[in-house]
Amino acid sequence: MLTIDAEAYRSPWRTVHPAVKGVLFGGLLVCALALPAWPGAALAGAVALAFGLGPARVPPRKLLRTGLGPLAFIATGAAALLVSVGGPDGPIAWDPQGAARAAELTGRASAAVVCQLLFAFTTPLADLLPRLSRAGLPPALVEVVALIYRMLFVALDTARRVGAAQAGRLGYANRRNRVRSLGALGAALFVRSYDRAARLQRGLECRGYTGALTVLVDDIPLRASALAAAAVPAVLVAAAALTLGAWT
Amino acid sequence: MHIAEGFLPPAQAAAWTAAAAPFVVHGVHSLTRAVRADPEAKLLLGASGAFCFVLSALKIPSVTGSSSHPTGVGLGAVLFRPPVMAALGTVTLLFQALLLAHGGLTTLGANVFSMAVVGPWVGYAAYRSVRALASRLPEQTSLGAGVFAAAFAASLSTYTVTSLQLALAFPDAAGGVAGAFVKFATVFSITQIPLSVVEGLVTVVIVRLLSTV
Amino acid sequence: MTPATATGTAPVLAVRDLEFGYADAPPVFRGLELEVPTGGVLAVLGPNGGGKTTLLRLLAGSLAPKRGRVLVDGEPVRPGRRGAADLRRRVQLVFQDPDDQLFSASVRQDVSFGPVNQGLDRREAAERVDGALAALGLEGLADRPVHLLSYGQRKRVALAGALAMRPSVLVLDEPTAGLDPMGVEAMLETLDGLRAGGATLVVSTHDVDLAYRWAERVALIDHGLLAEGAARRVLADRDLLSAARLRPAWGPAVERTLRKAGLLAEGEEPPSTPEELAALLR
Amino acid sequence: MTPATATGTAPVLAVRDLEFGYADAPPVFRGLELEVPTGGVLAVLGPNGGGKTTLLRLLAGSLAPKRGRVLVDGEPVRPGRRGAADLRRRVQLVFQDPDDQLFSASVRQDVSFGPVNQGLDRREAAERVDGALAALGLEGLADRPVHLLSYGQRKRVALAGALAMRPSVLVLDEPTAGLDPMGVEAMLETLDGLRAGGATLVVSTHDVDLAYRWAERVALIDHGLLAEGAARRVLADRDLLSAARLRPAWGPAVERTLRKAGLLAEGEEPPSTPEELAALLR
Repeated sequence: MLTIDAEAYRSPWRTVHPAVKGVLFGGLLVCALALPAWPGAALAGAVALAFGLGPARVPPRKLLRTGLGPLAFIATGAAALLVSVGGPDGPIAWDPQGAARAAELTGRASAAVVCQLLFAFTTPLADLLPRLSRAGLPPALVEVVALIYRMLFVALDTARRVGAAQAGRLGYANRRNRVRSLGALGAALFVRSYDRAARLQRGLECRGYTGALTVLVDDIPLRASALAAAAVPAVLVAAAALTLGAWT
Repeated sequence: MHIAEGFLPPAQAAAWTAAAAPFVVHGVHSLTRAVRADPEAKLLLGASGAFCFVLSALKIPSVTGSSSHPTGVGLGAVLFRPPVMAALGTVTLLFQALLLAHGGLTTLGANVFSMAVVGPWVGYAAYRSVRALASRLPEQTSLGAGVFAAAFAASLSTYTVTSLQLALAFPDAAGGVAGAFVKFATVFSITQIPLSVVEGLVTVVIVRLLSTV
Repeated sequence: MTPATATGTAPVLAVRDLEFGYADAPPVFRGLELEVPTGGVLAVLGPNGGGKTTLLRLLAGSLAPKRGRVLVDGEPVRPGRRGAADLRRRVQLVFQDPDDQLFSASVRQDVSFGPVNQGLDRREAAERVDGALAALGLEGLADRPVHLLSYGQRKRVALAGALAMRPSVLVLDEPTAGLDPMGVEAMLETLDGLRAGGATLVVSTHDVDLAYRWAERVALIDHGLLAEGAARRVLADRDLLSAARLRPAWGPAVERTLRKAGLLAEGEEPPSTPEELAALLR
Repeated sequence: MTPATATGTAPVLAVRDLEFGYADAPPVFRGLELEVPTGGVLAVLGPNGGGKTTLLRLLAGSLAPKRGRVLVDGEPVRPGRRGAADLRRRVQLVFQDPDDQLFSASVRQDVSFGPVNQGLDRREAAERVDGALAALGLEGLADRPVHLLSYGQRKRVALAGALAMRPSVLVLDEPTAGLDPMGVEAMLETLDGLRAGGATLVVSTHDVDLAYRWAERVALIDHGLLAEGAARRVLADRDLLSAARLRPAWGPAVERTLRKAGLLAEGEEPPSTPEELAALLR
């Protein structure tokens, strides 16, 4: 199972309208990107974490584990700013401003990643996707996206089991075997995905499918006051960062 | 190689989104047209999208251990054609951002441009040209060469575009955009070039098996 | 077999002179005649590859016969798309693998597909969904994602989706396959609840013991109908079972043993499970 | 449980103080001790979700224990990749769904997957493949594409793929699930052939009747080991079965009936199938 997905369904904030969570974490994300990195991004990240680990009860270890991938990218990318190439000091030299730029970039991007992760950790896609058609996307596209979401778990399950069976017959024992096994896994997955589509077509026809996959989407009340309240943290962070910035 | 959330300045993130938009809109258009013509297409597209996502989540073995990698861009371009890949690739990248924290939402446009637009088109072009050049060779050899070229070129062009995107965002103090491009391309080449080769080989195995079924 | 017995009500579902075959293969059915009486359970038994699933799909309009007709409530289904759609609405087929029928990530949304697709308004559709979920004891799972459910739970959700269509007949392909003993019992209890509510169920299985103790009628299928009748009678006939490539059930042999040993009084019901046999001995 | 019984040979496979759990869930096993005696069939019974498949995967090196050890022929498996590869070579797991194991174009190619991965040369690999195909009566299907085979045939091919690895122990997850009665018999006959050849089989099932009549030993599993011992003894204990969320088998109840009625002579084997019961009555 996918950690973020499983946690999102368990989240105590699941019942909150996705738009409210979008405004809260999206607002803080904008703060992290648009305000001066210090103290703006730091404040935005800290406030997002306070909401995420506090009332939204996102498990900190899982948050950290899923954040490691993007953080590794950020670290590698920022490291490239430490040096300068082709300058007067030789082909590769320390960039005197590099450390400051790298630190700024790391802080900004890390805060942004935290905001994105917390939105994902509290918002199950099953609640989010059907609402996309109300946001103006073509219904056929929204239905395909929802189908992909459902079918990817079936396909992931297949991939895991086929992979385990291959490993049992030493399919991943060395690099040569691995290339062959991964290729066989990809091919099996493709064939099975198409078989899956044909079977689902047959199954849905029996349920009256003629082309549209319309379903009842539960109404989660969206109150303007809740939306406004969700914007408050971002506004406060912006105000605080700008005032602090003016003092220093 | 997914650009993480918040890594690009807002103006550049917006610019890349604008650059990717026409391709994605065109892809969505051809997708909705296909669905309208045939209700079965909806389920096939669902399965194809799921396949793309799972393929991209497979861990490709490499010298530096497993790494997140846009696996399947070239294969997808050959199997589904670039316009459809623009749409399916965008959905895949959205799910990767939300379900795996690979790539971000504000950087979605930039990642779509490299992995769902440039990668598929370059891969598809490589496939067509190699197939044309190798048309005299036996079918299996020509197919293998074409598919390897597609996967390798798609993977490599994706990585090149990403490095360029980063260079434009963070030009080098002395070397400018060109210098920064050299820096980023070097830093990520350690993982990306061997991965592209392995991905090419894996893709050849996949297509060989599929062509015998 | 007569078109409709003069004594009872018309069968809710019937096939007349049905022929069907897959491309490049000899016909699976030729001149098939079968009646599904209203109410109760008809178990369809036979070996794999003998045509059980094909028959179920023909009954539910998921395959079109090459010749012959399907009748619902005594009226023949019109040929063509309209007729097939009509048949599908009245006869709901639940596939063996729930992943063949579940397309939505949310349980409630998935179950709502049929009612919404039928054009019911929001309120009515929601009522149907709640009713189907309640009938299957799924209220607590309504907001769980389908991909985090167990196999048995997904089987129930697929059944709920069919039930929400309020069909005249529910056709279930191997509803107990892949379930563990407690899961089988729970599924049977659920289906018993539907039967008690007057539902007509057609169920395929190759578990002879299960059919013996649970179905009113059985049809033995192996490239055609070998026998049809009361479960207790047909399944006690070992020659018929062996013709259908099935193995005998415990039930009839145990009953004979008990009668021979004088352990079962005249007119007393024979035990149909090991538990009942143990209770009888106590 | 003693590490190795002084009287017999060392168990071919054993786990000691094993702990395992999936992420985000309480441990499935904690301090698990189990021995698989050399030769014969050990049936692993329990409800779905109780850990049967998990245990099988731990035994076959497909999952790594959090704590504790797996021993093959009395020697502990080294931790890490090398140890796991070693364990996999000696203990082969056959999955419930054959499609999880079959991914090549032809039967022969698929069965050769393991031997080729082991680095055997062409001739030796071909020998292994032919041997495995012959042992399962699949010679005639060697060049057929896998996806054109029936479910039962695919199950056999998956078994052949494991057999071609020449393991010390074959671990089979639900080898009879999804098969019809004749298919079950054919599979049991095949496995009996392997058993007669000295193979050690570990088989999961939730068919208590099957385990009662076919396995020498059983282990009842439900989030830990509930009982382990001779099949006839453990499966006659209805309290144990109910603790493992299983239902009683016909066998023991029938045996009691026969003894009570005096229809079974002292020392005579009780019938283990309905056919045997019917023959006894004649």
